Amino acid sequence: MKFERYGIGILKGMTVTIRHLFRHPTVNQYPEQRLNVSRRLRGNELIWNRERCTGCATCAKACPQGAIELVTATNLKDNKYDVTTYRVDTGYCIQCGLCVEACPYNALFMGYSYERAKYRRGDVVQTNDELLESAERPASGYYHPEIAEKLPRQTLLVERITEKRKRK
Amino acid sequence: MTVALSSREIASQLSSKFPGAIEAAGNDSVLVKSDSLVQVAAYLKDTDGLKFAYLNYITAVDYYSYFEVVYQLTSLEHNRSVILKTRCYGRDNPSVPSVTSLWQGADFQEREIYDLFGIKFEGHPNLKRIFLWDGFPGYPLRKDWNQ
Amino acid sequence: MTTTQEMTLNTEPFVVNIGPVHPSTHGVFRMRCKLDGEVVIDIEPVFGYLHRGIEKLAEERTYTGFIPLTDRLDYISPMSNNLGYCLAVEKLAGIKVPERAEYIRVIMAELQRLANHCVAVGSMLNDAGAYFTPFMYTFRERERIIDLFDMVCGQRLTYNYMRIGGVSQDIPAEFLPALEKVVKRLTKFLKEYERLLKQNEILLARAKGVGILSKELAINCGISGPVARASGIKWDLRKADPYSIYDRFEFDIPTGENGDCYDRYRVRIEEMTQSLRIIEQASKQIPGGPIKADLPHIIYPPAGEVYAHIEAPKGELGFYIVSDNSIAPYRCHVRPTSLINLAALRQMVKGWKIADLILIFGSIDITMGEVDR
Amino acid sequence: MAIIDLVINRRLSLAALPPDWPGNNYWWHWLFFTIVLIAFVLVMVMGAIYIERRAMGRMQSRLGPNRTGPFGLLQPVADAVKVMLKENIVPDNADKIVHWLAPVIAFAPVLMIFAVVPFQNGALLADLNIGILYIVAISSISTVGVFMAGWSSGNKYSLLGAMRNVAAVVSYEIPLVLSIVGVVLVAGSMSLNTIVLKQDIPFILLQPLGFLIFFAAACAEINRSPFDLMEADSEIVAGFHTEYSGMKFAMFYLVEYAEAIAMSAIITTIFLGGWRGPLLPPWLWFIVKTFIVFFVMVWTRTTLPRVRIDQLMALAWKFLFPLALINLFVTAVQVLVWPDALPWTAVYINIAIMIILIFLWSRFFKLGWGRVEI
Repeated sequence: MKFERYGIGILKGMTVTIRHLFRHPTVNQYPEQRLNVSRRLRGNELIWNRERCTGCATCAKACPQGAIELVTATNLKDNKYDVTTYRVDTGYCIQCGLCVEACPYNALFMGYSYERAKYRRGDVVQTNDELLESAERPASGYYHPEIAEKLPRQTLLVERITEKRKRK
Repeated sequence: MTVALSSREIASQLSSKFPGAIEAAGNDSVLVKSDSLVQVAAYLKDTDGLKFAYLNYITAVDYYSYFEVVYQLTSLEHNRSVILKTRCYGRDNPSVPSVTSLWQGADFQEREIYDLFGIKFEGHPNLKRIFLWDGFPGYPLRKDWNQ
Repeated sequence: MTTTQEMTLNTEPFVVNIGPVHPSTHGVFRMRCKLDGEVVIDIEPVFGYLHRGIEKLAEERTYTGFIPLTDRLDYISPMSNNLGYCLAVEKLAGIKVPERAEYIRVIMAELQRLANHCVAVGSMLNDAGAYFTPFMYTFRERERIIDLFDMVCGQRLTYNYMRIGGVSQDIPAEFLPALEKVVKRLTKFLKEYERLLKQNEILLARAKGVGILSKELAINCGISGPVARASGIKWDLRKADPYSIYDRFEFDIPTGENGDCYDRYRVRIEEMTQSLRIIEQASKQIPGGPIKADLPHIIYPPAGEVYAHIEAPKGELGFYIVSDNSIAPYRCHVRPTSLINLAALRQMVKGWKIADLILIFGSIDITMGEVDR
Repeated sequence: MAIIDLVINRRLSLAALPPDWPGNNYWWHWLFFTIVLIAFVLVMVMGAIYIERRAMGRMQSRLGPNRTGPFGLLQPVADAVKVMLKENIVPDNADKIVHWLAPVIAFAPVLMIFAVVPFQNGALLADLNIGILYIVAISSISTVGVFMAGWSSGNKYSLLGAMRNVAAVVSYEIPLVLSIVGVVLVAGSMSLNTIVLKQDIPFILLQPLGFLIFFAAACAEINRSPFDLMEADSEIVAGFHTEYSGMKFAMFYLVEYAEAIAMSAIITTIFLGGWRGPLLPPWLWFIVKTFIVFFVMVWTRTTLPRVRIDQLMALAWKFLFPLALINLFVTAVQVLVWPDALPWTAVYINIAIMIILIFLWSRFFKLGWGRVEI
C-alpha cells in the first residue's frame, strides 16, 4: 500500500458517494408504486384461445420442456379436430415463448400478468378453461404487435429519472 | 479472420515428420493415431511457422463404434486454426493420452470428458470425476446411457 | 543444544472450504483451500454443484428448442450465448441472416457486454470489500440495459431473443430513442465511476500487482476474454475472426500490461467504452428489412460438424455441434469460457492471502451456470 | 425484609468509616444513572443503526429501511424483535460455556466506556482523574470477548476473524494511545471533563495529525470499514460471529454499534470540544457532534474497499506509529515553548507539520509486501 497520491483518490471517491446522498434514489416501492412492464412481457401463464385453436399441436412440438399436453377428438360432422384437453404444466414452463411463435393460428399468447403465484403444486397445472383469457389474465403483446399497441407504454428507468429532474 | 489451415497441407507435413501417425485428413480436421497424439500436438505447438500454442477446447463425441476426441488448436501469432482428432475404440475402457503436459488448460476439460464419457486420459495428474459424484452410475453423455 | 527445528513453533496448514455457499463465490463454486495462517498454500477447485447436463439436454431438443436453454448457461449474458449458438447452427446449415437482424444482434451483444461487465466490475469490487456501493451503482446501470432487453423480448434474465436465421421479433419503435438515452447515460456513468474508484489508494494497493497472470500461462491455459487481454494478449475474436458484421465497426481492443487484478478491472471498464462506440455506430447504420431468414420452425441441418465461436463478455464462447441430419443435434459441446478461465486460478492465488484469493477469483469473472453446465 | 435491612444497615455502617468514602445517597445515584446510561446507549445505538442504514442506502441510491413506522424509524426495534425471536443455535463442536460468555464479555466494556464521557460540564458518571487511561484500558477488553467467540465457535472462519481482530487491536492500540498522549500533554489533564474545558481551540485544530491517527486507529479497533477485516463478509463470511444467532448475535451487533458510538463520543470529547458550542444546549451539542463523527465513519464505510491484513499491520507500524511518535515529540516541544496554553500560531504550525509529514511518509514508505513465496 503506497499513498502515491496522498489520499486524493480516496477523497475523490468520497465526493461521489456524498453527492448521491442528495440525489433521488433509483429504486421504487414495489407494491404501491408499480411501473408499467414491457408490452412484450412473457408473463406467468399462457393464454389459450379455444375458438382459433385447431388442435394441430405445433405448440406442443415446439415446447422444449414438453409442458403442453394436447388431446384431440375427431369431429366428423364439421370435418375438424375438437380439442378435448389442453393442459399446460406451468411448473415445467420456462416462459421461452417458442409455442406462441410456433402457433400458426394465433391461438396462443403469453400472459401479461406477473403476480400469479400459486400456493399448491396442483394449481400450476392448468387445463382448458383455466387457460382462457380473462380480466385478471390479459394477453401479452409477445409476438403479437397488434396487442402490444394497445398495452400501456413500458416505463423506462432512464426516462423516469430524467422526467423527475425536469419536474423539479 | 482466423483461417482454418488446410488440413491436407498440415497432414502431409505431419506425416513426413511422423510417419504412420496420421490416419486420415478430412476437409477441416486431421485424424491422428492416439499413440502419437502427444508428439504431434507438441510439434504443432512448438514448431516455428505453426505455433499452435492456444488450445481452444477439447471435446469428445460418441459414435457408438468409437469415441472421437476433438482438439481445436489456434495459432495466435499467425491467426490460423486446425482441428486434431483422435479415436479410441472399445466401450469398456477407452483411453487417450493426456495433453495436460502441453496445455494446462486441458486439465479440467479432460476431467470433464472422463466424467461424462468415461474416456481415460493416460498421464493426467488428477483424473477424477469433475461434475458428478464418485460412484455415479455410467457416463451420461454416452449415447447408450440410460437413466 | 536445540536445533532450529525445535526452536521454531511447529505449525501445520489447515484446510478451509470456501464455498459452495459463500458470499463471494459467485454462485456455488467451491475451493478447498490449504492455508498457512492467512496465506494460501494451495487450492483445489471443486465443481458440479450446478451441473444440469445441458449438453445432454441439447441432444433431446430441436435446434430451436435448445435456444432457451443456452440462456441458462451463462445467465449473466444470455444474449451472447444465444448469438453463439445461432451462429453455430447457421454455419452448419449455411443460413444467410438478413442485414437488419445482424445489426440488431450486434447491438444486443454489445449491450450484453456492457451489462455483463457491470456485474463483473461491481461484484469484483464488492469482493474487494467496498461495501456494496460500486456494486449498487453498476447494477443500477445494468437495470437500464435490462429495460431495453425487456422491451424487445419480454424477459429480464432469460432473453431467448435470437433465432436461427435472425431474431425473434423486430425491435419496437421506441427502442432506438431509448437506446440513445441509455448510451448517453452510460457514458456519463462511466466517467463518474472512474472518479469513484480509479485512483482509490486502497483499491490500487489491493489490486495492483496482485494475482498476476503471465502471458505465457494465459495462452497455455487457453484463457480468453478480458482476463487474457489484461495479460497483454491482443486477441479479440471480433477482430481476429470477425463473425456477424463486426468487421464494419471501428473499435479498439484494450489490453493491460501486468495481468493483475487492477488490469482486469481496467480492461473491463475500457471495453465498456468500446462497446458504447460500437452501439453508437450500429444504431446509426441500422437498415430496414426483414429480421429473420425464411426458415421452418424445425430445421434439419446437413450432417457434419461445426465449431463457431464468438467473443462473449467473459471470453471465447464456442459451440461445437455435430449434426446427423435429424431434428436435434447429435452432439452439442459448449466451450465453457468460465471453466477454462479458471484453469490458471491455482497458480494465480498461490502465496497470496485469503483476501487476495477472493479478489483474484472475483476478477476472473465466472458464472457457475457456465462452469458446471 | 431482614435482608434489605441488613444491606441498608451495612451501607450505613460503611458510610461511617472513611471520610472520603461515598455517602449513603451515592449508591442510589449510581444505580439510577447507570440505568439511564444504559438506556441512553441503547437509544443511541438505535439511532446509529438507523442513520447508518438510511445514509448508506441513500449513498447507494437506494432508500434504506422505510416501512416500519414513520420514515422507517422503528426499523431498529423491528430488527431487535426479530433477532430476539430467532432460534439460538450453538454448534456441536462449540465450547459451550465460552460460546455463551463471549457476547457478554464483549458487551460489558463498551457500556463502561460511557461512564467517563461527559455529556455536559460535570454531567458524567465518574469524573475519574485518569479518565483516558480508563478508556484505553477498558476498550480493549472487548477483544477478549471477540477472541472467545472466534475460538469457541469451532469454525475456521471465526478463528481467522478473531485472530485478525486480536492482531489489529494489539497493533492499533499503540498509535491510538500515542495520539491521545499528545492531547493529554496539551490539556494537562487525563480527566475527560478537564480536557473538554481546556478546548478553547478544539484539539482537532491543535492536533490535526493526532486526530487523523486517532480516527484511523479507532476505525481499526472497532472494525469499521475500511478496516473491518474481522468480519469481512466477502472473505470469511462474518468473521467471529459466523456461528452466532438469536440474542447472542444481537449482542455482537449491539457491541459493534455501541463501540462505534463510544469511539465517536470519545473523538467528540477529546478532539471536537465535547459539549461546547453556541446556542444549543450542551448535551444536544454532544449528541450532534457524536453523530457527525459517526456519519463520517458510515461515509468511509460506504466508499472504501477493505485493506488486506498485512497492509493493515503495515499501516499501523510503518505509517501511524512513527507519525504518532513524531506528533508526540512536536507537541511536547510546543508545550514547553508555550507552557500556559497553545496559541493560534500552533494551529498553523501543526497543520503545516501534518501536511509535510503525510507527504514525506507517502513518498518513502511502501506498506505491505504482498505475495509470499511457497
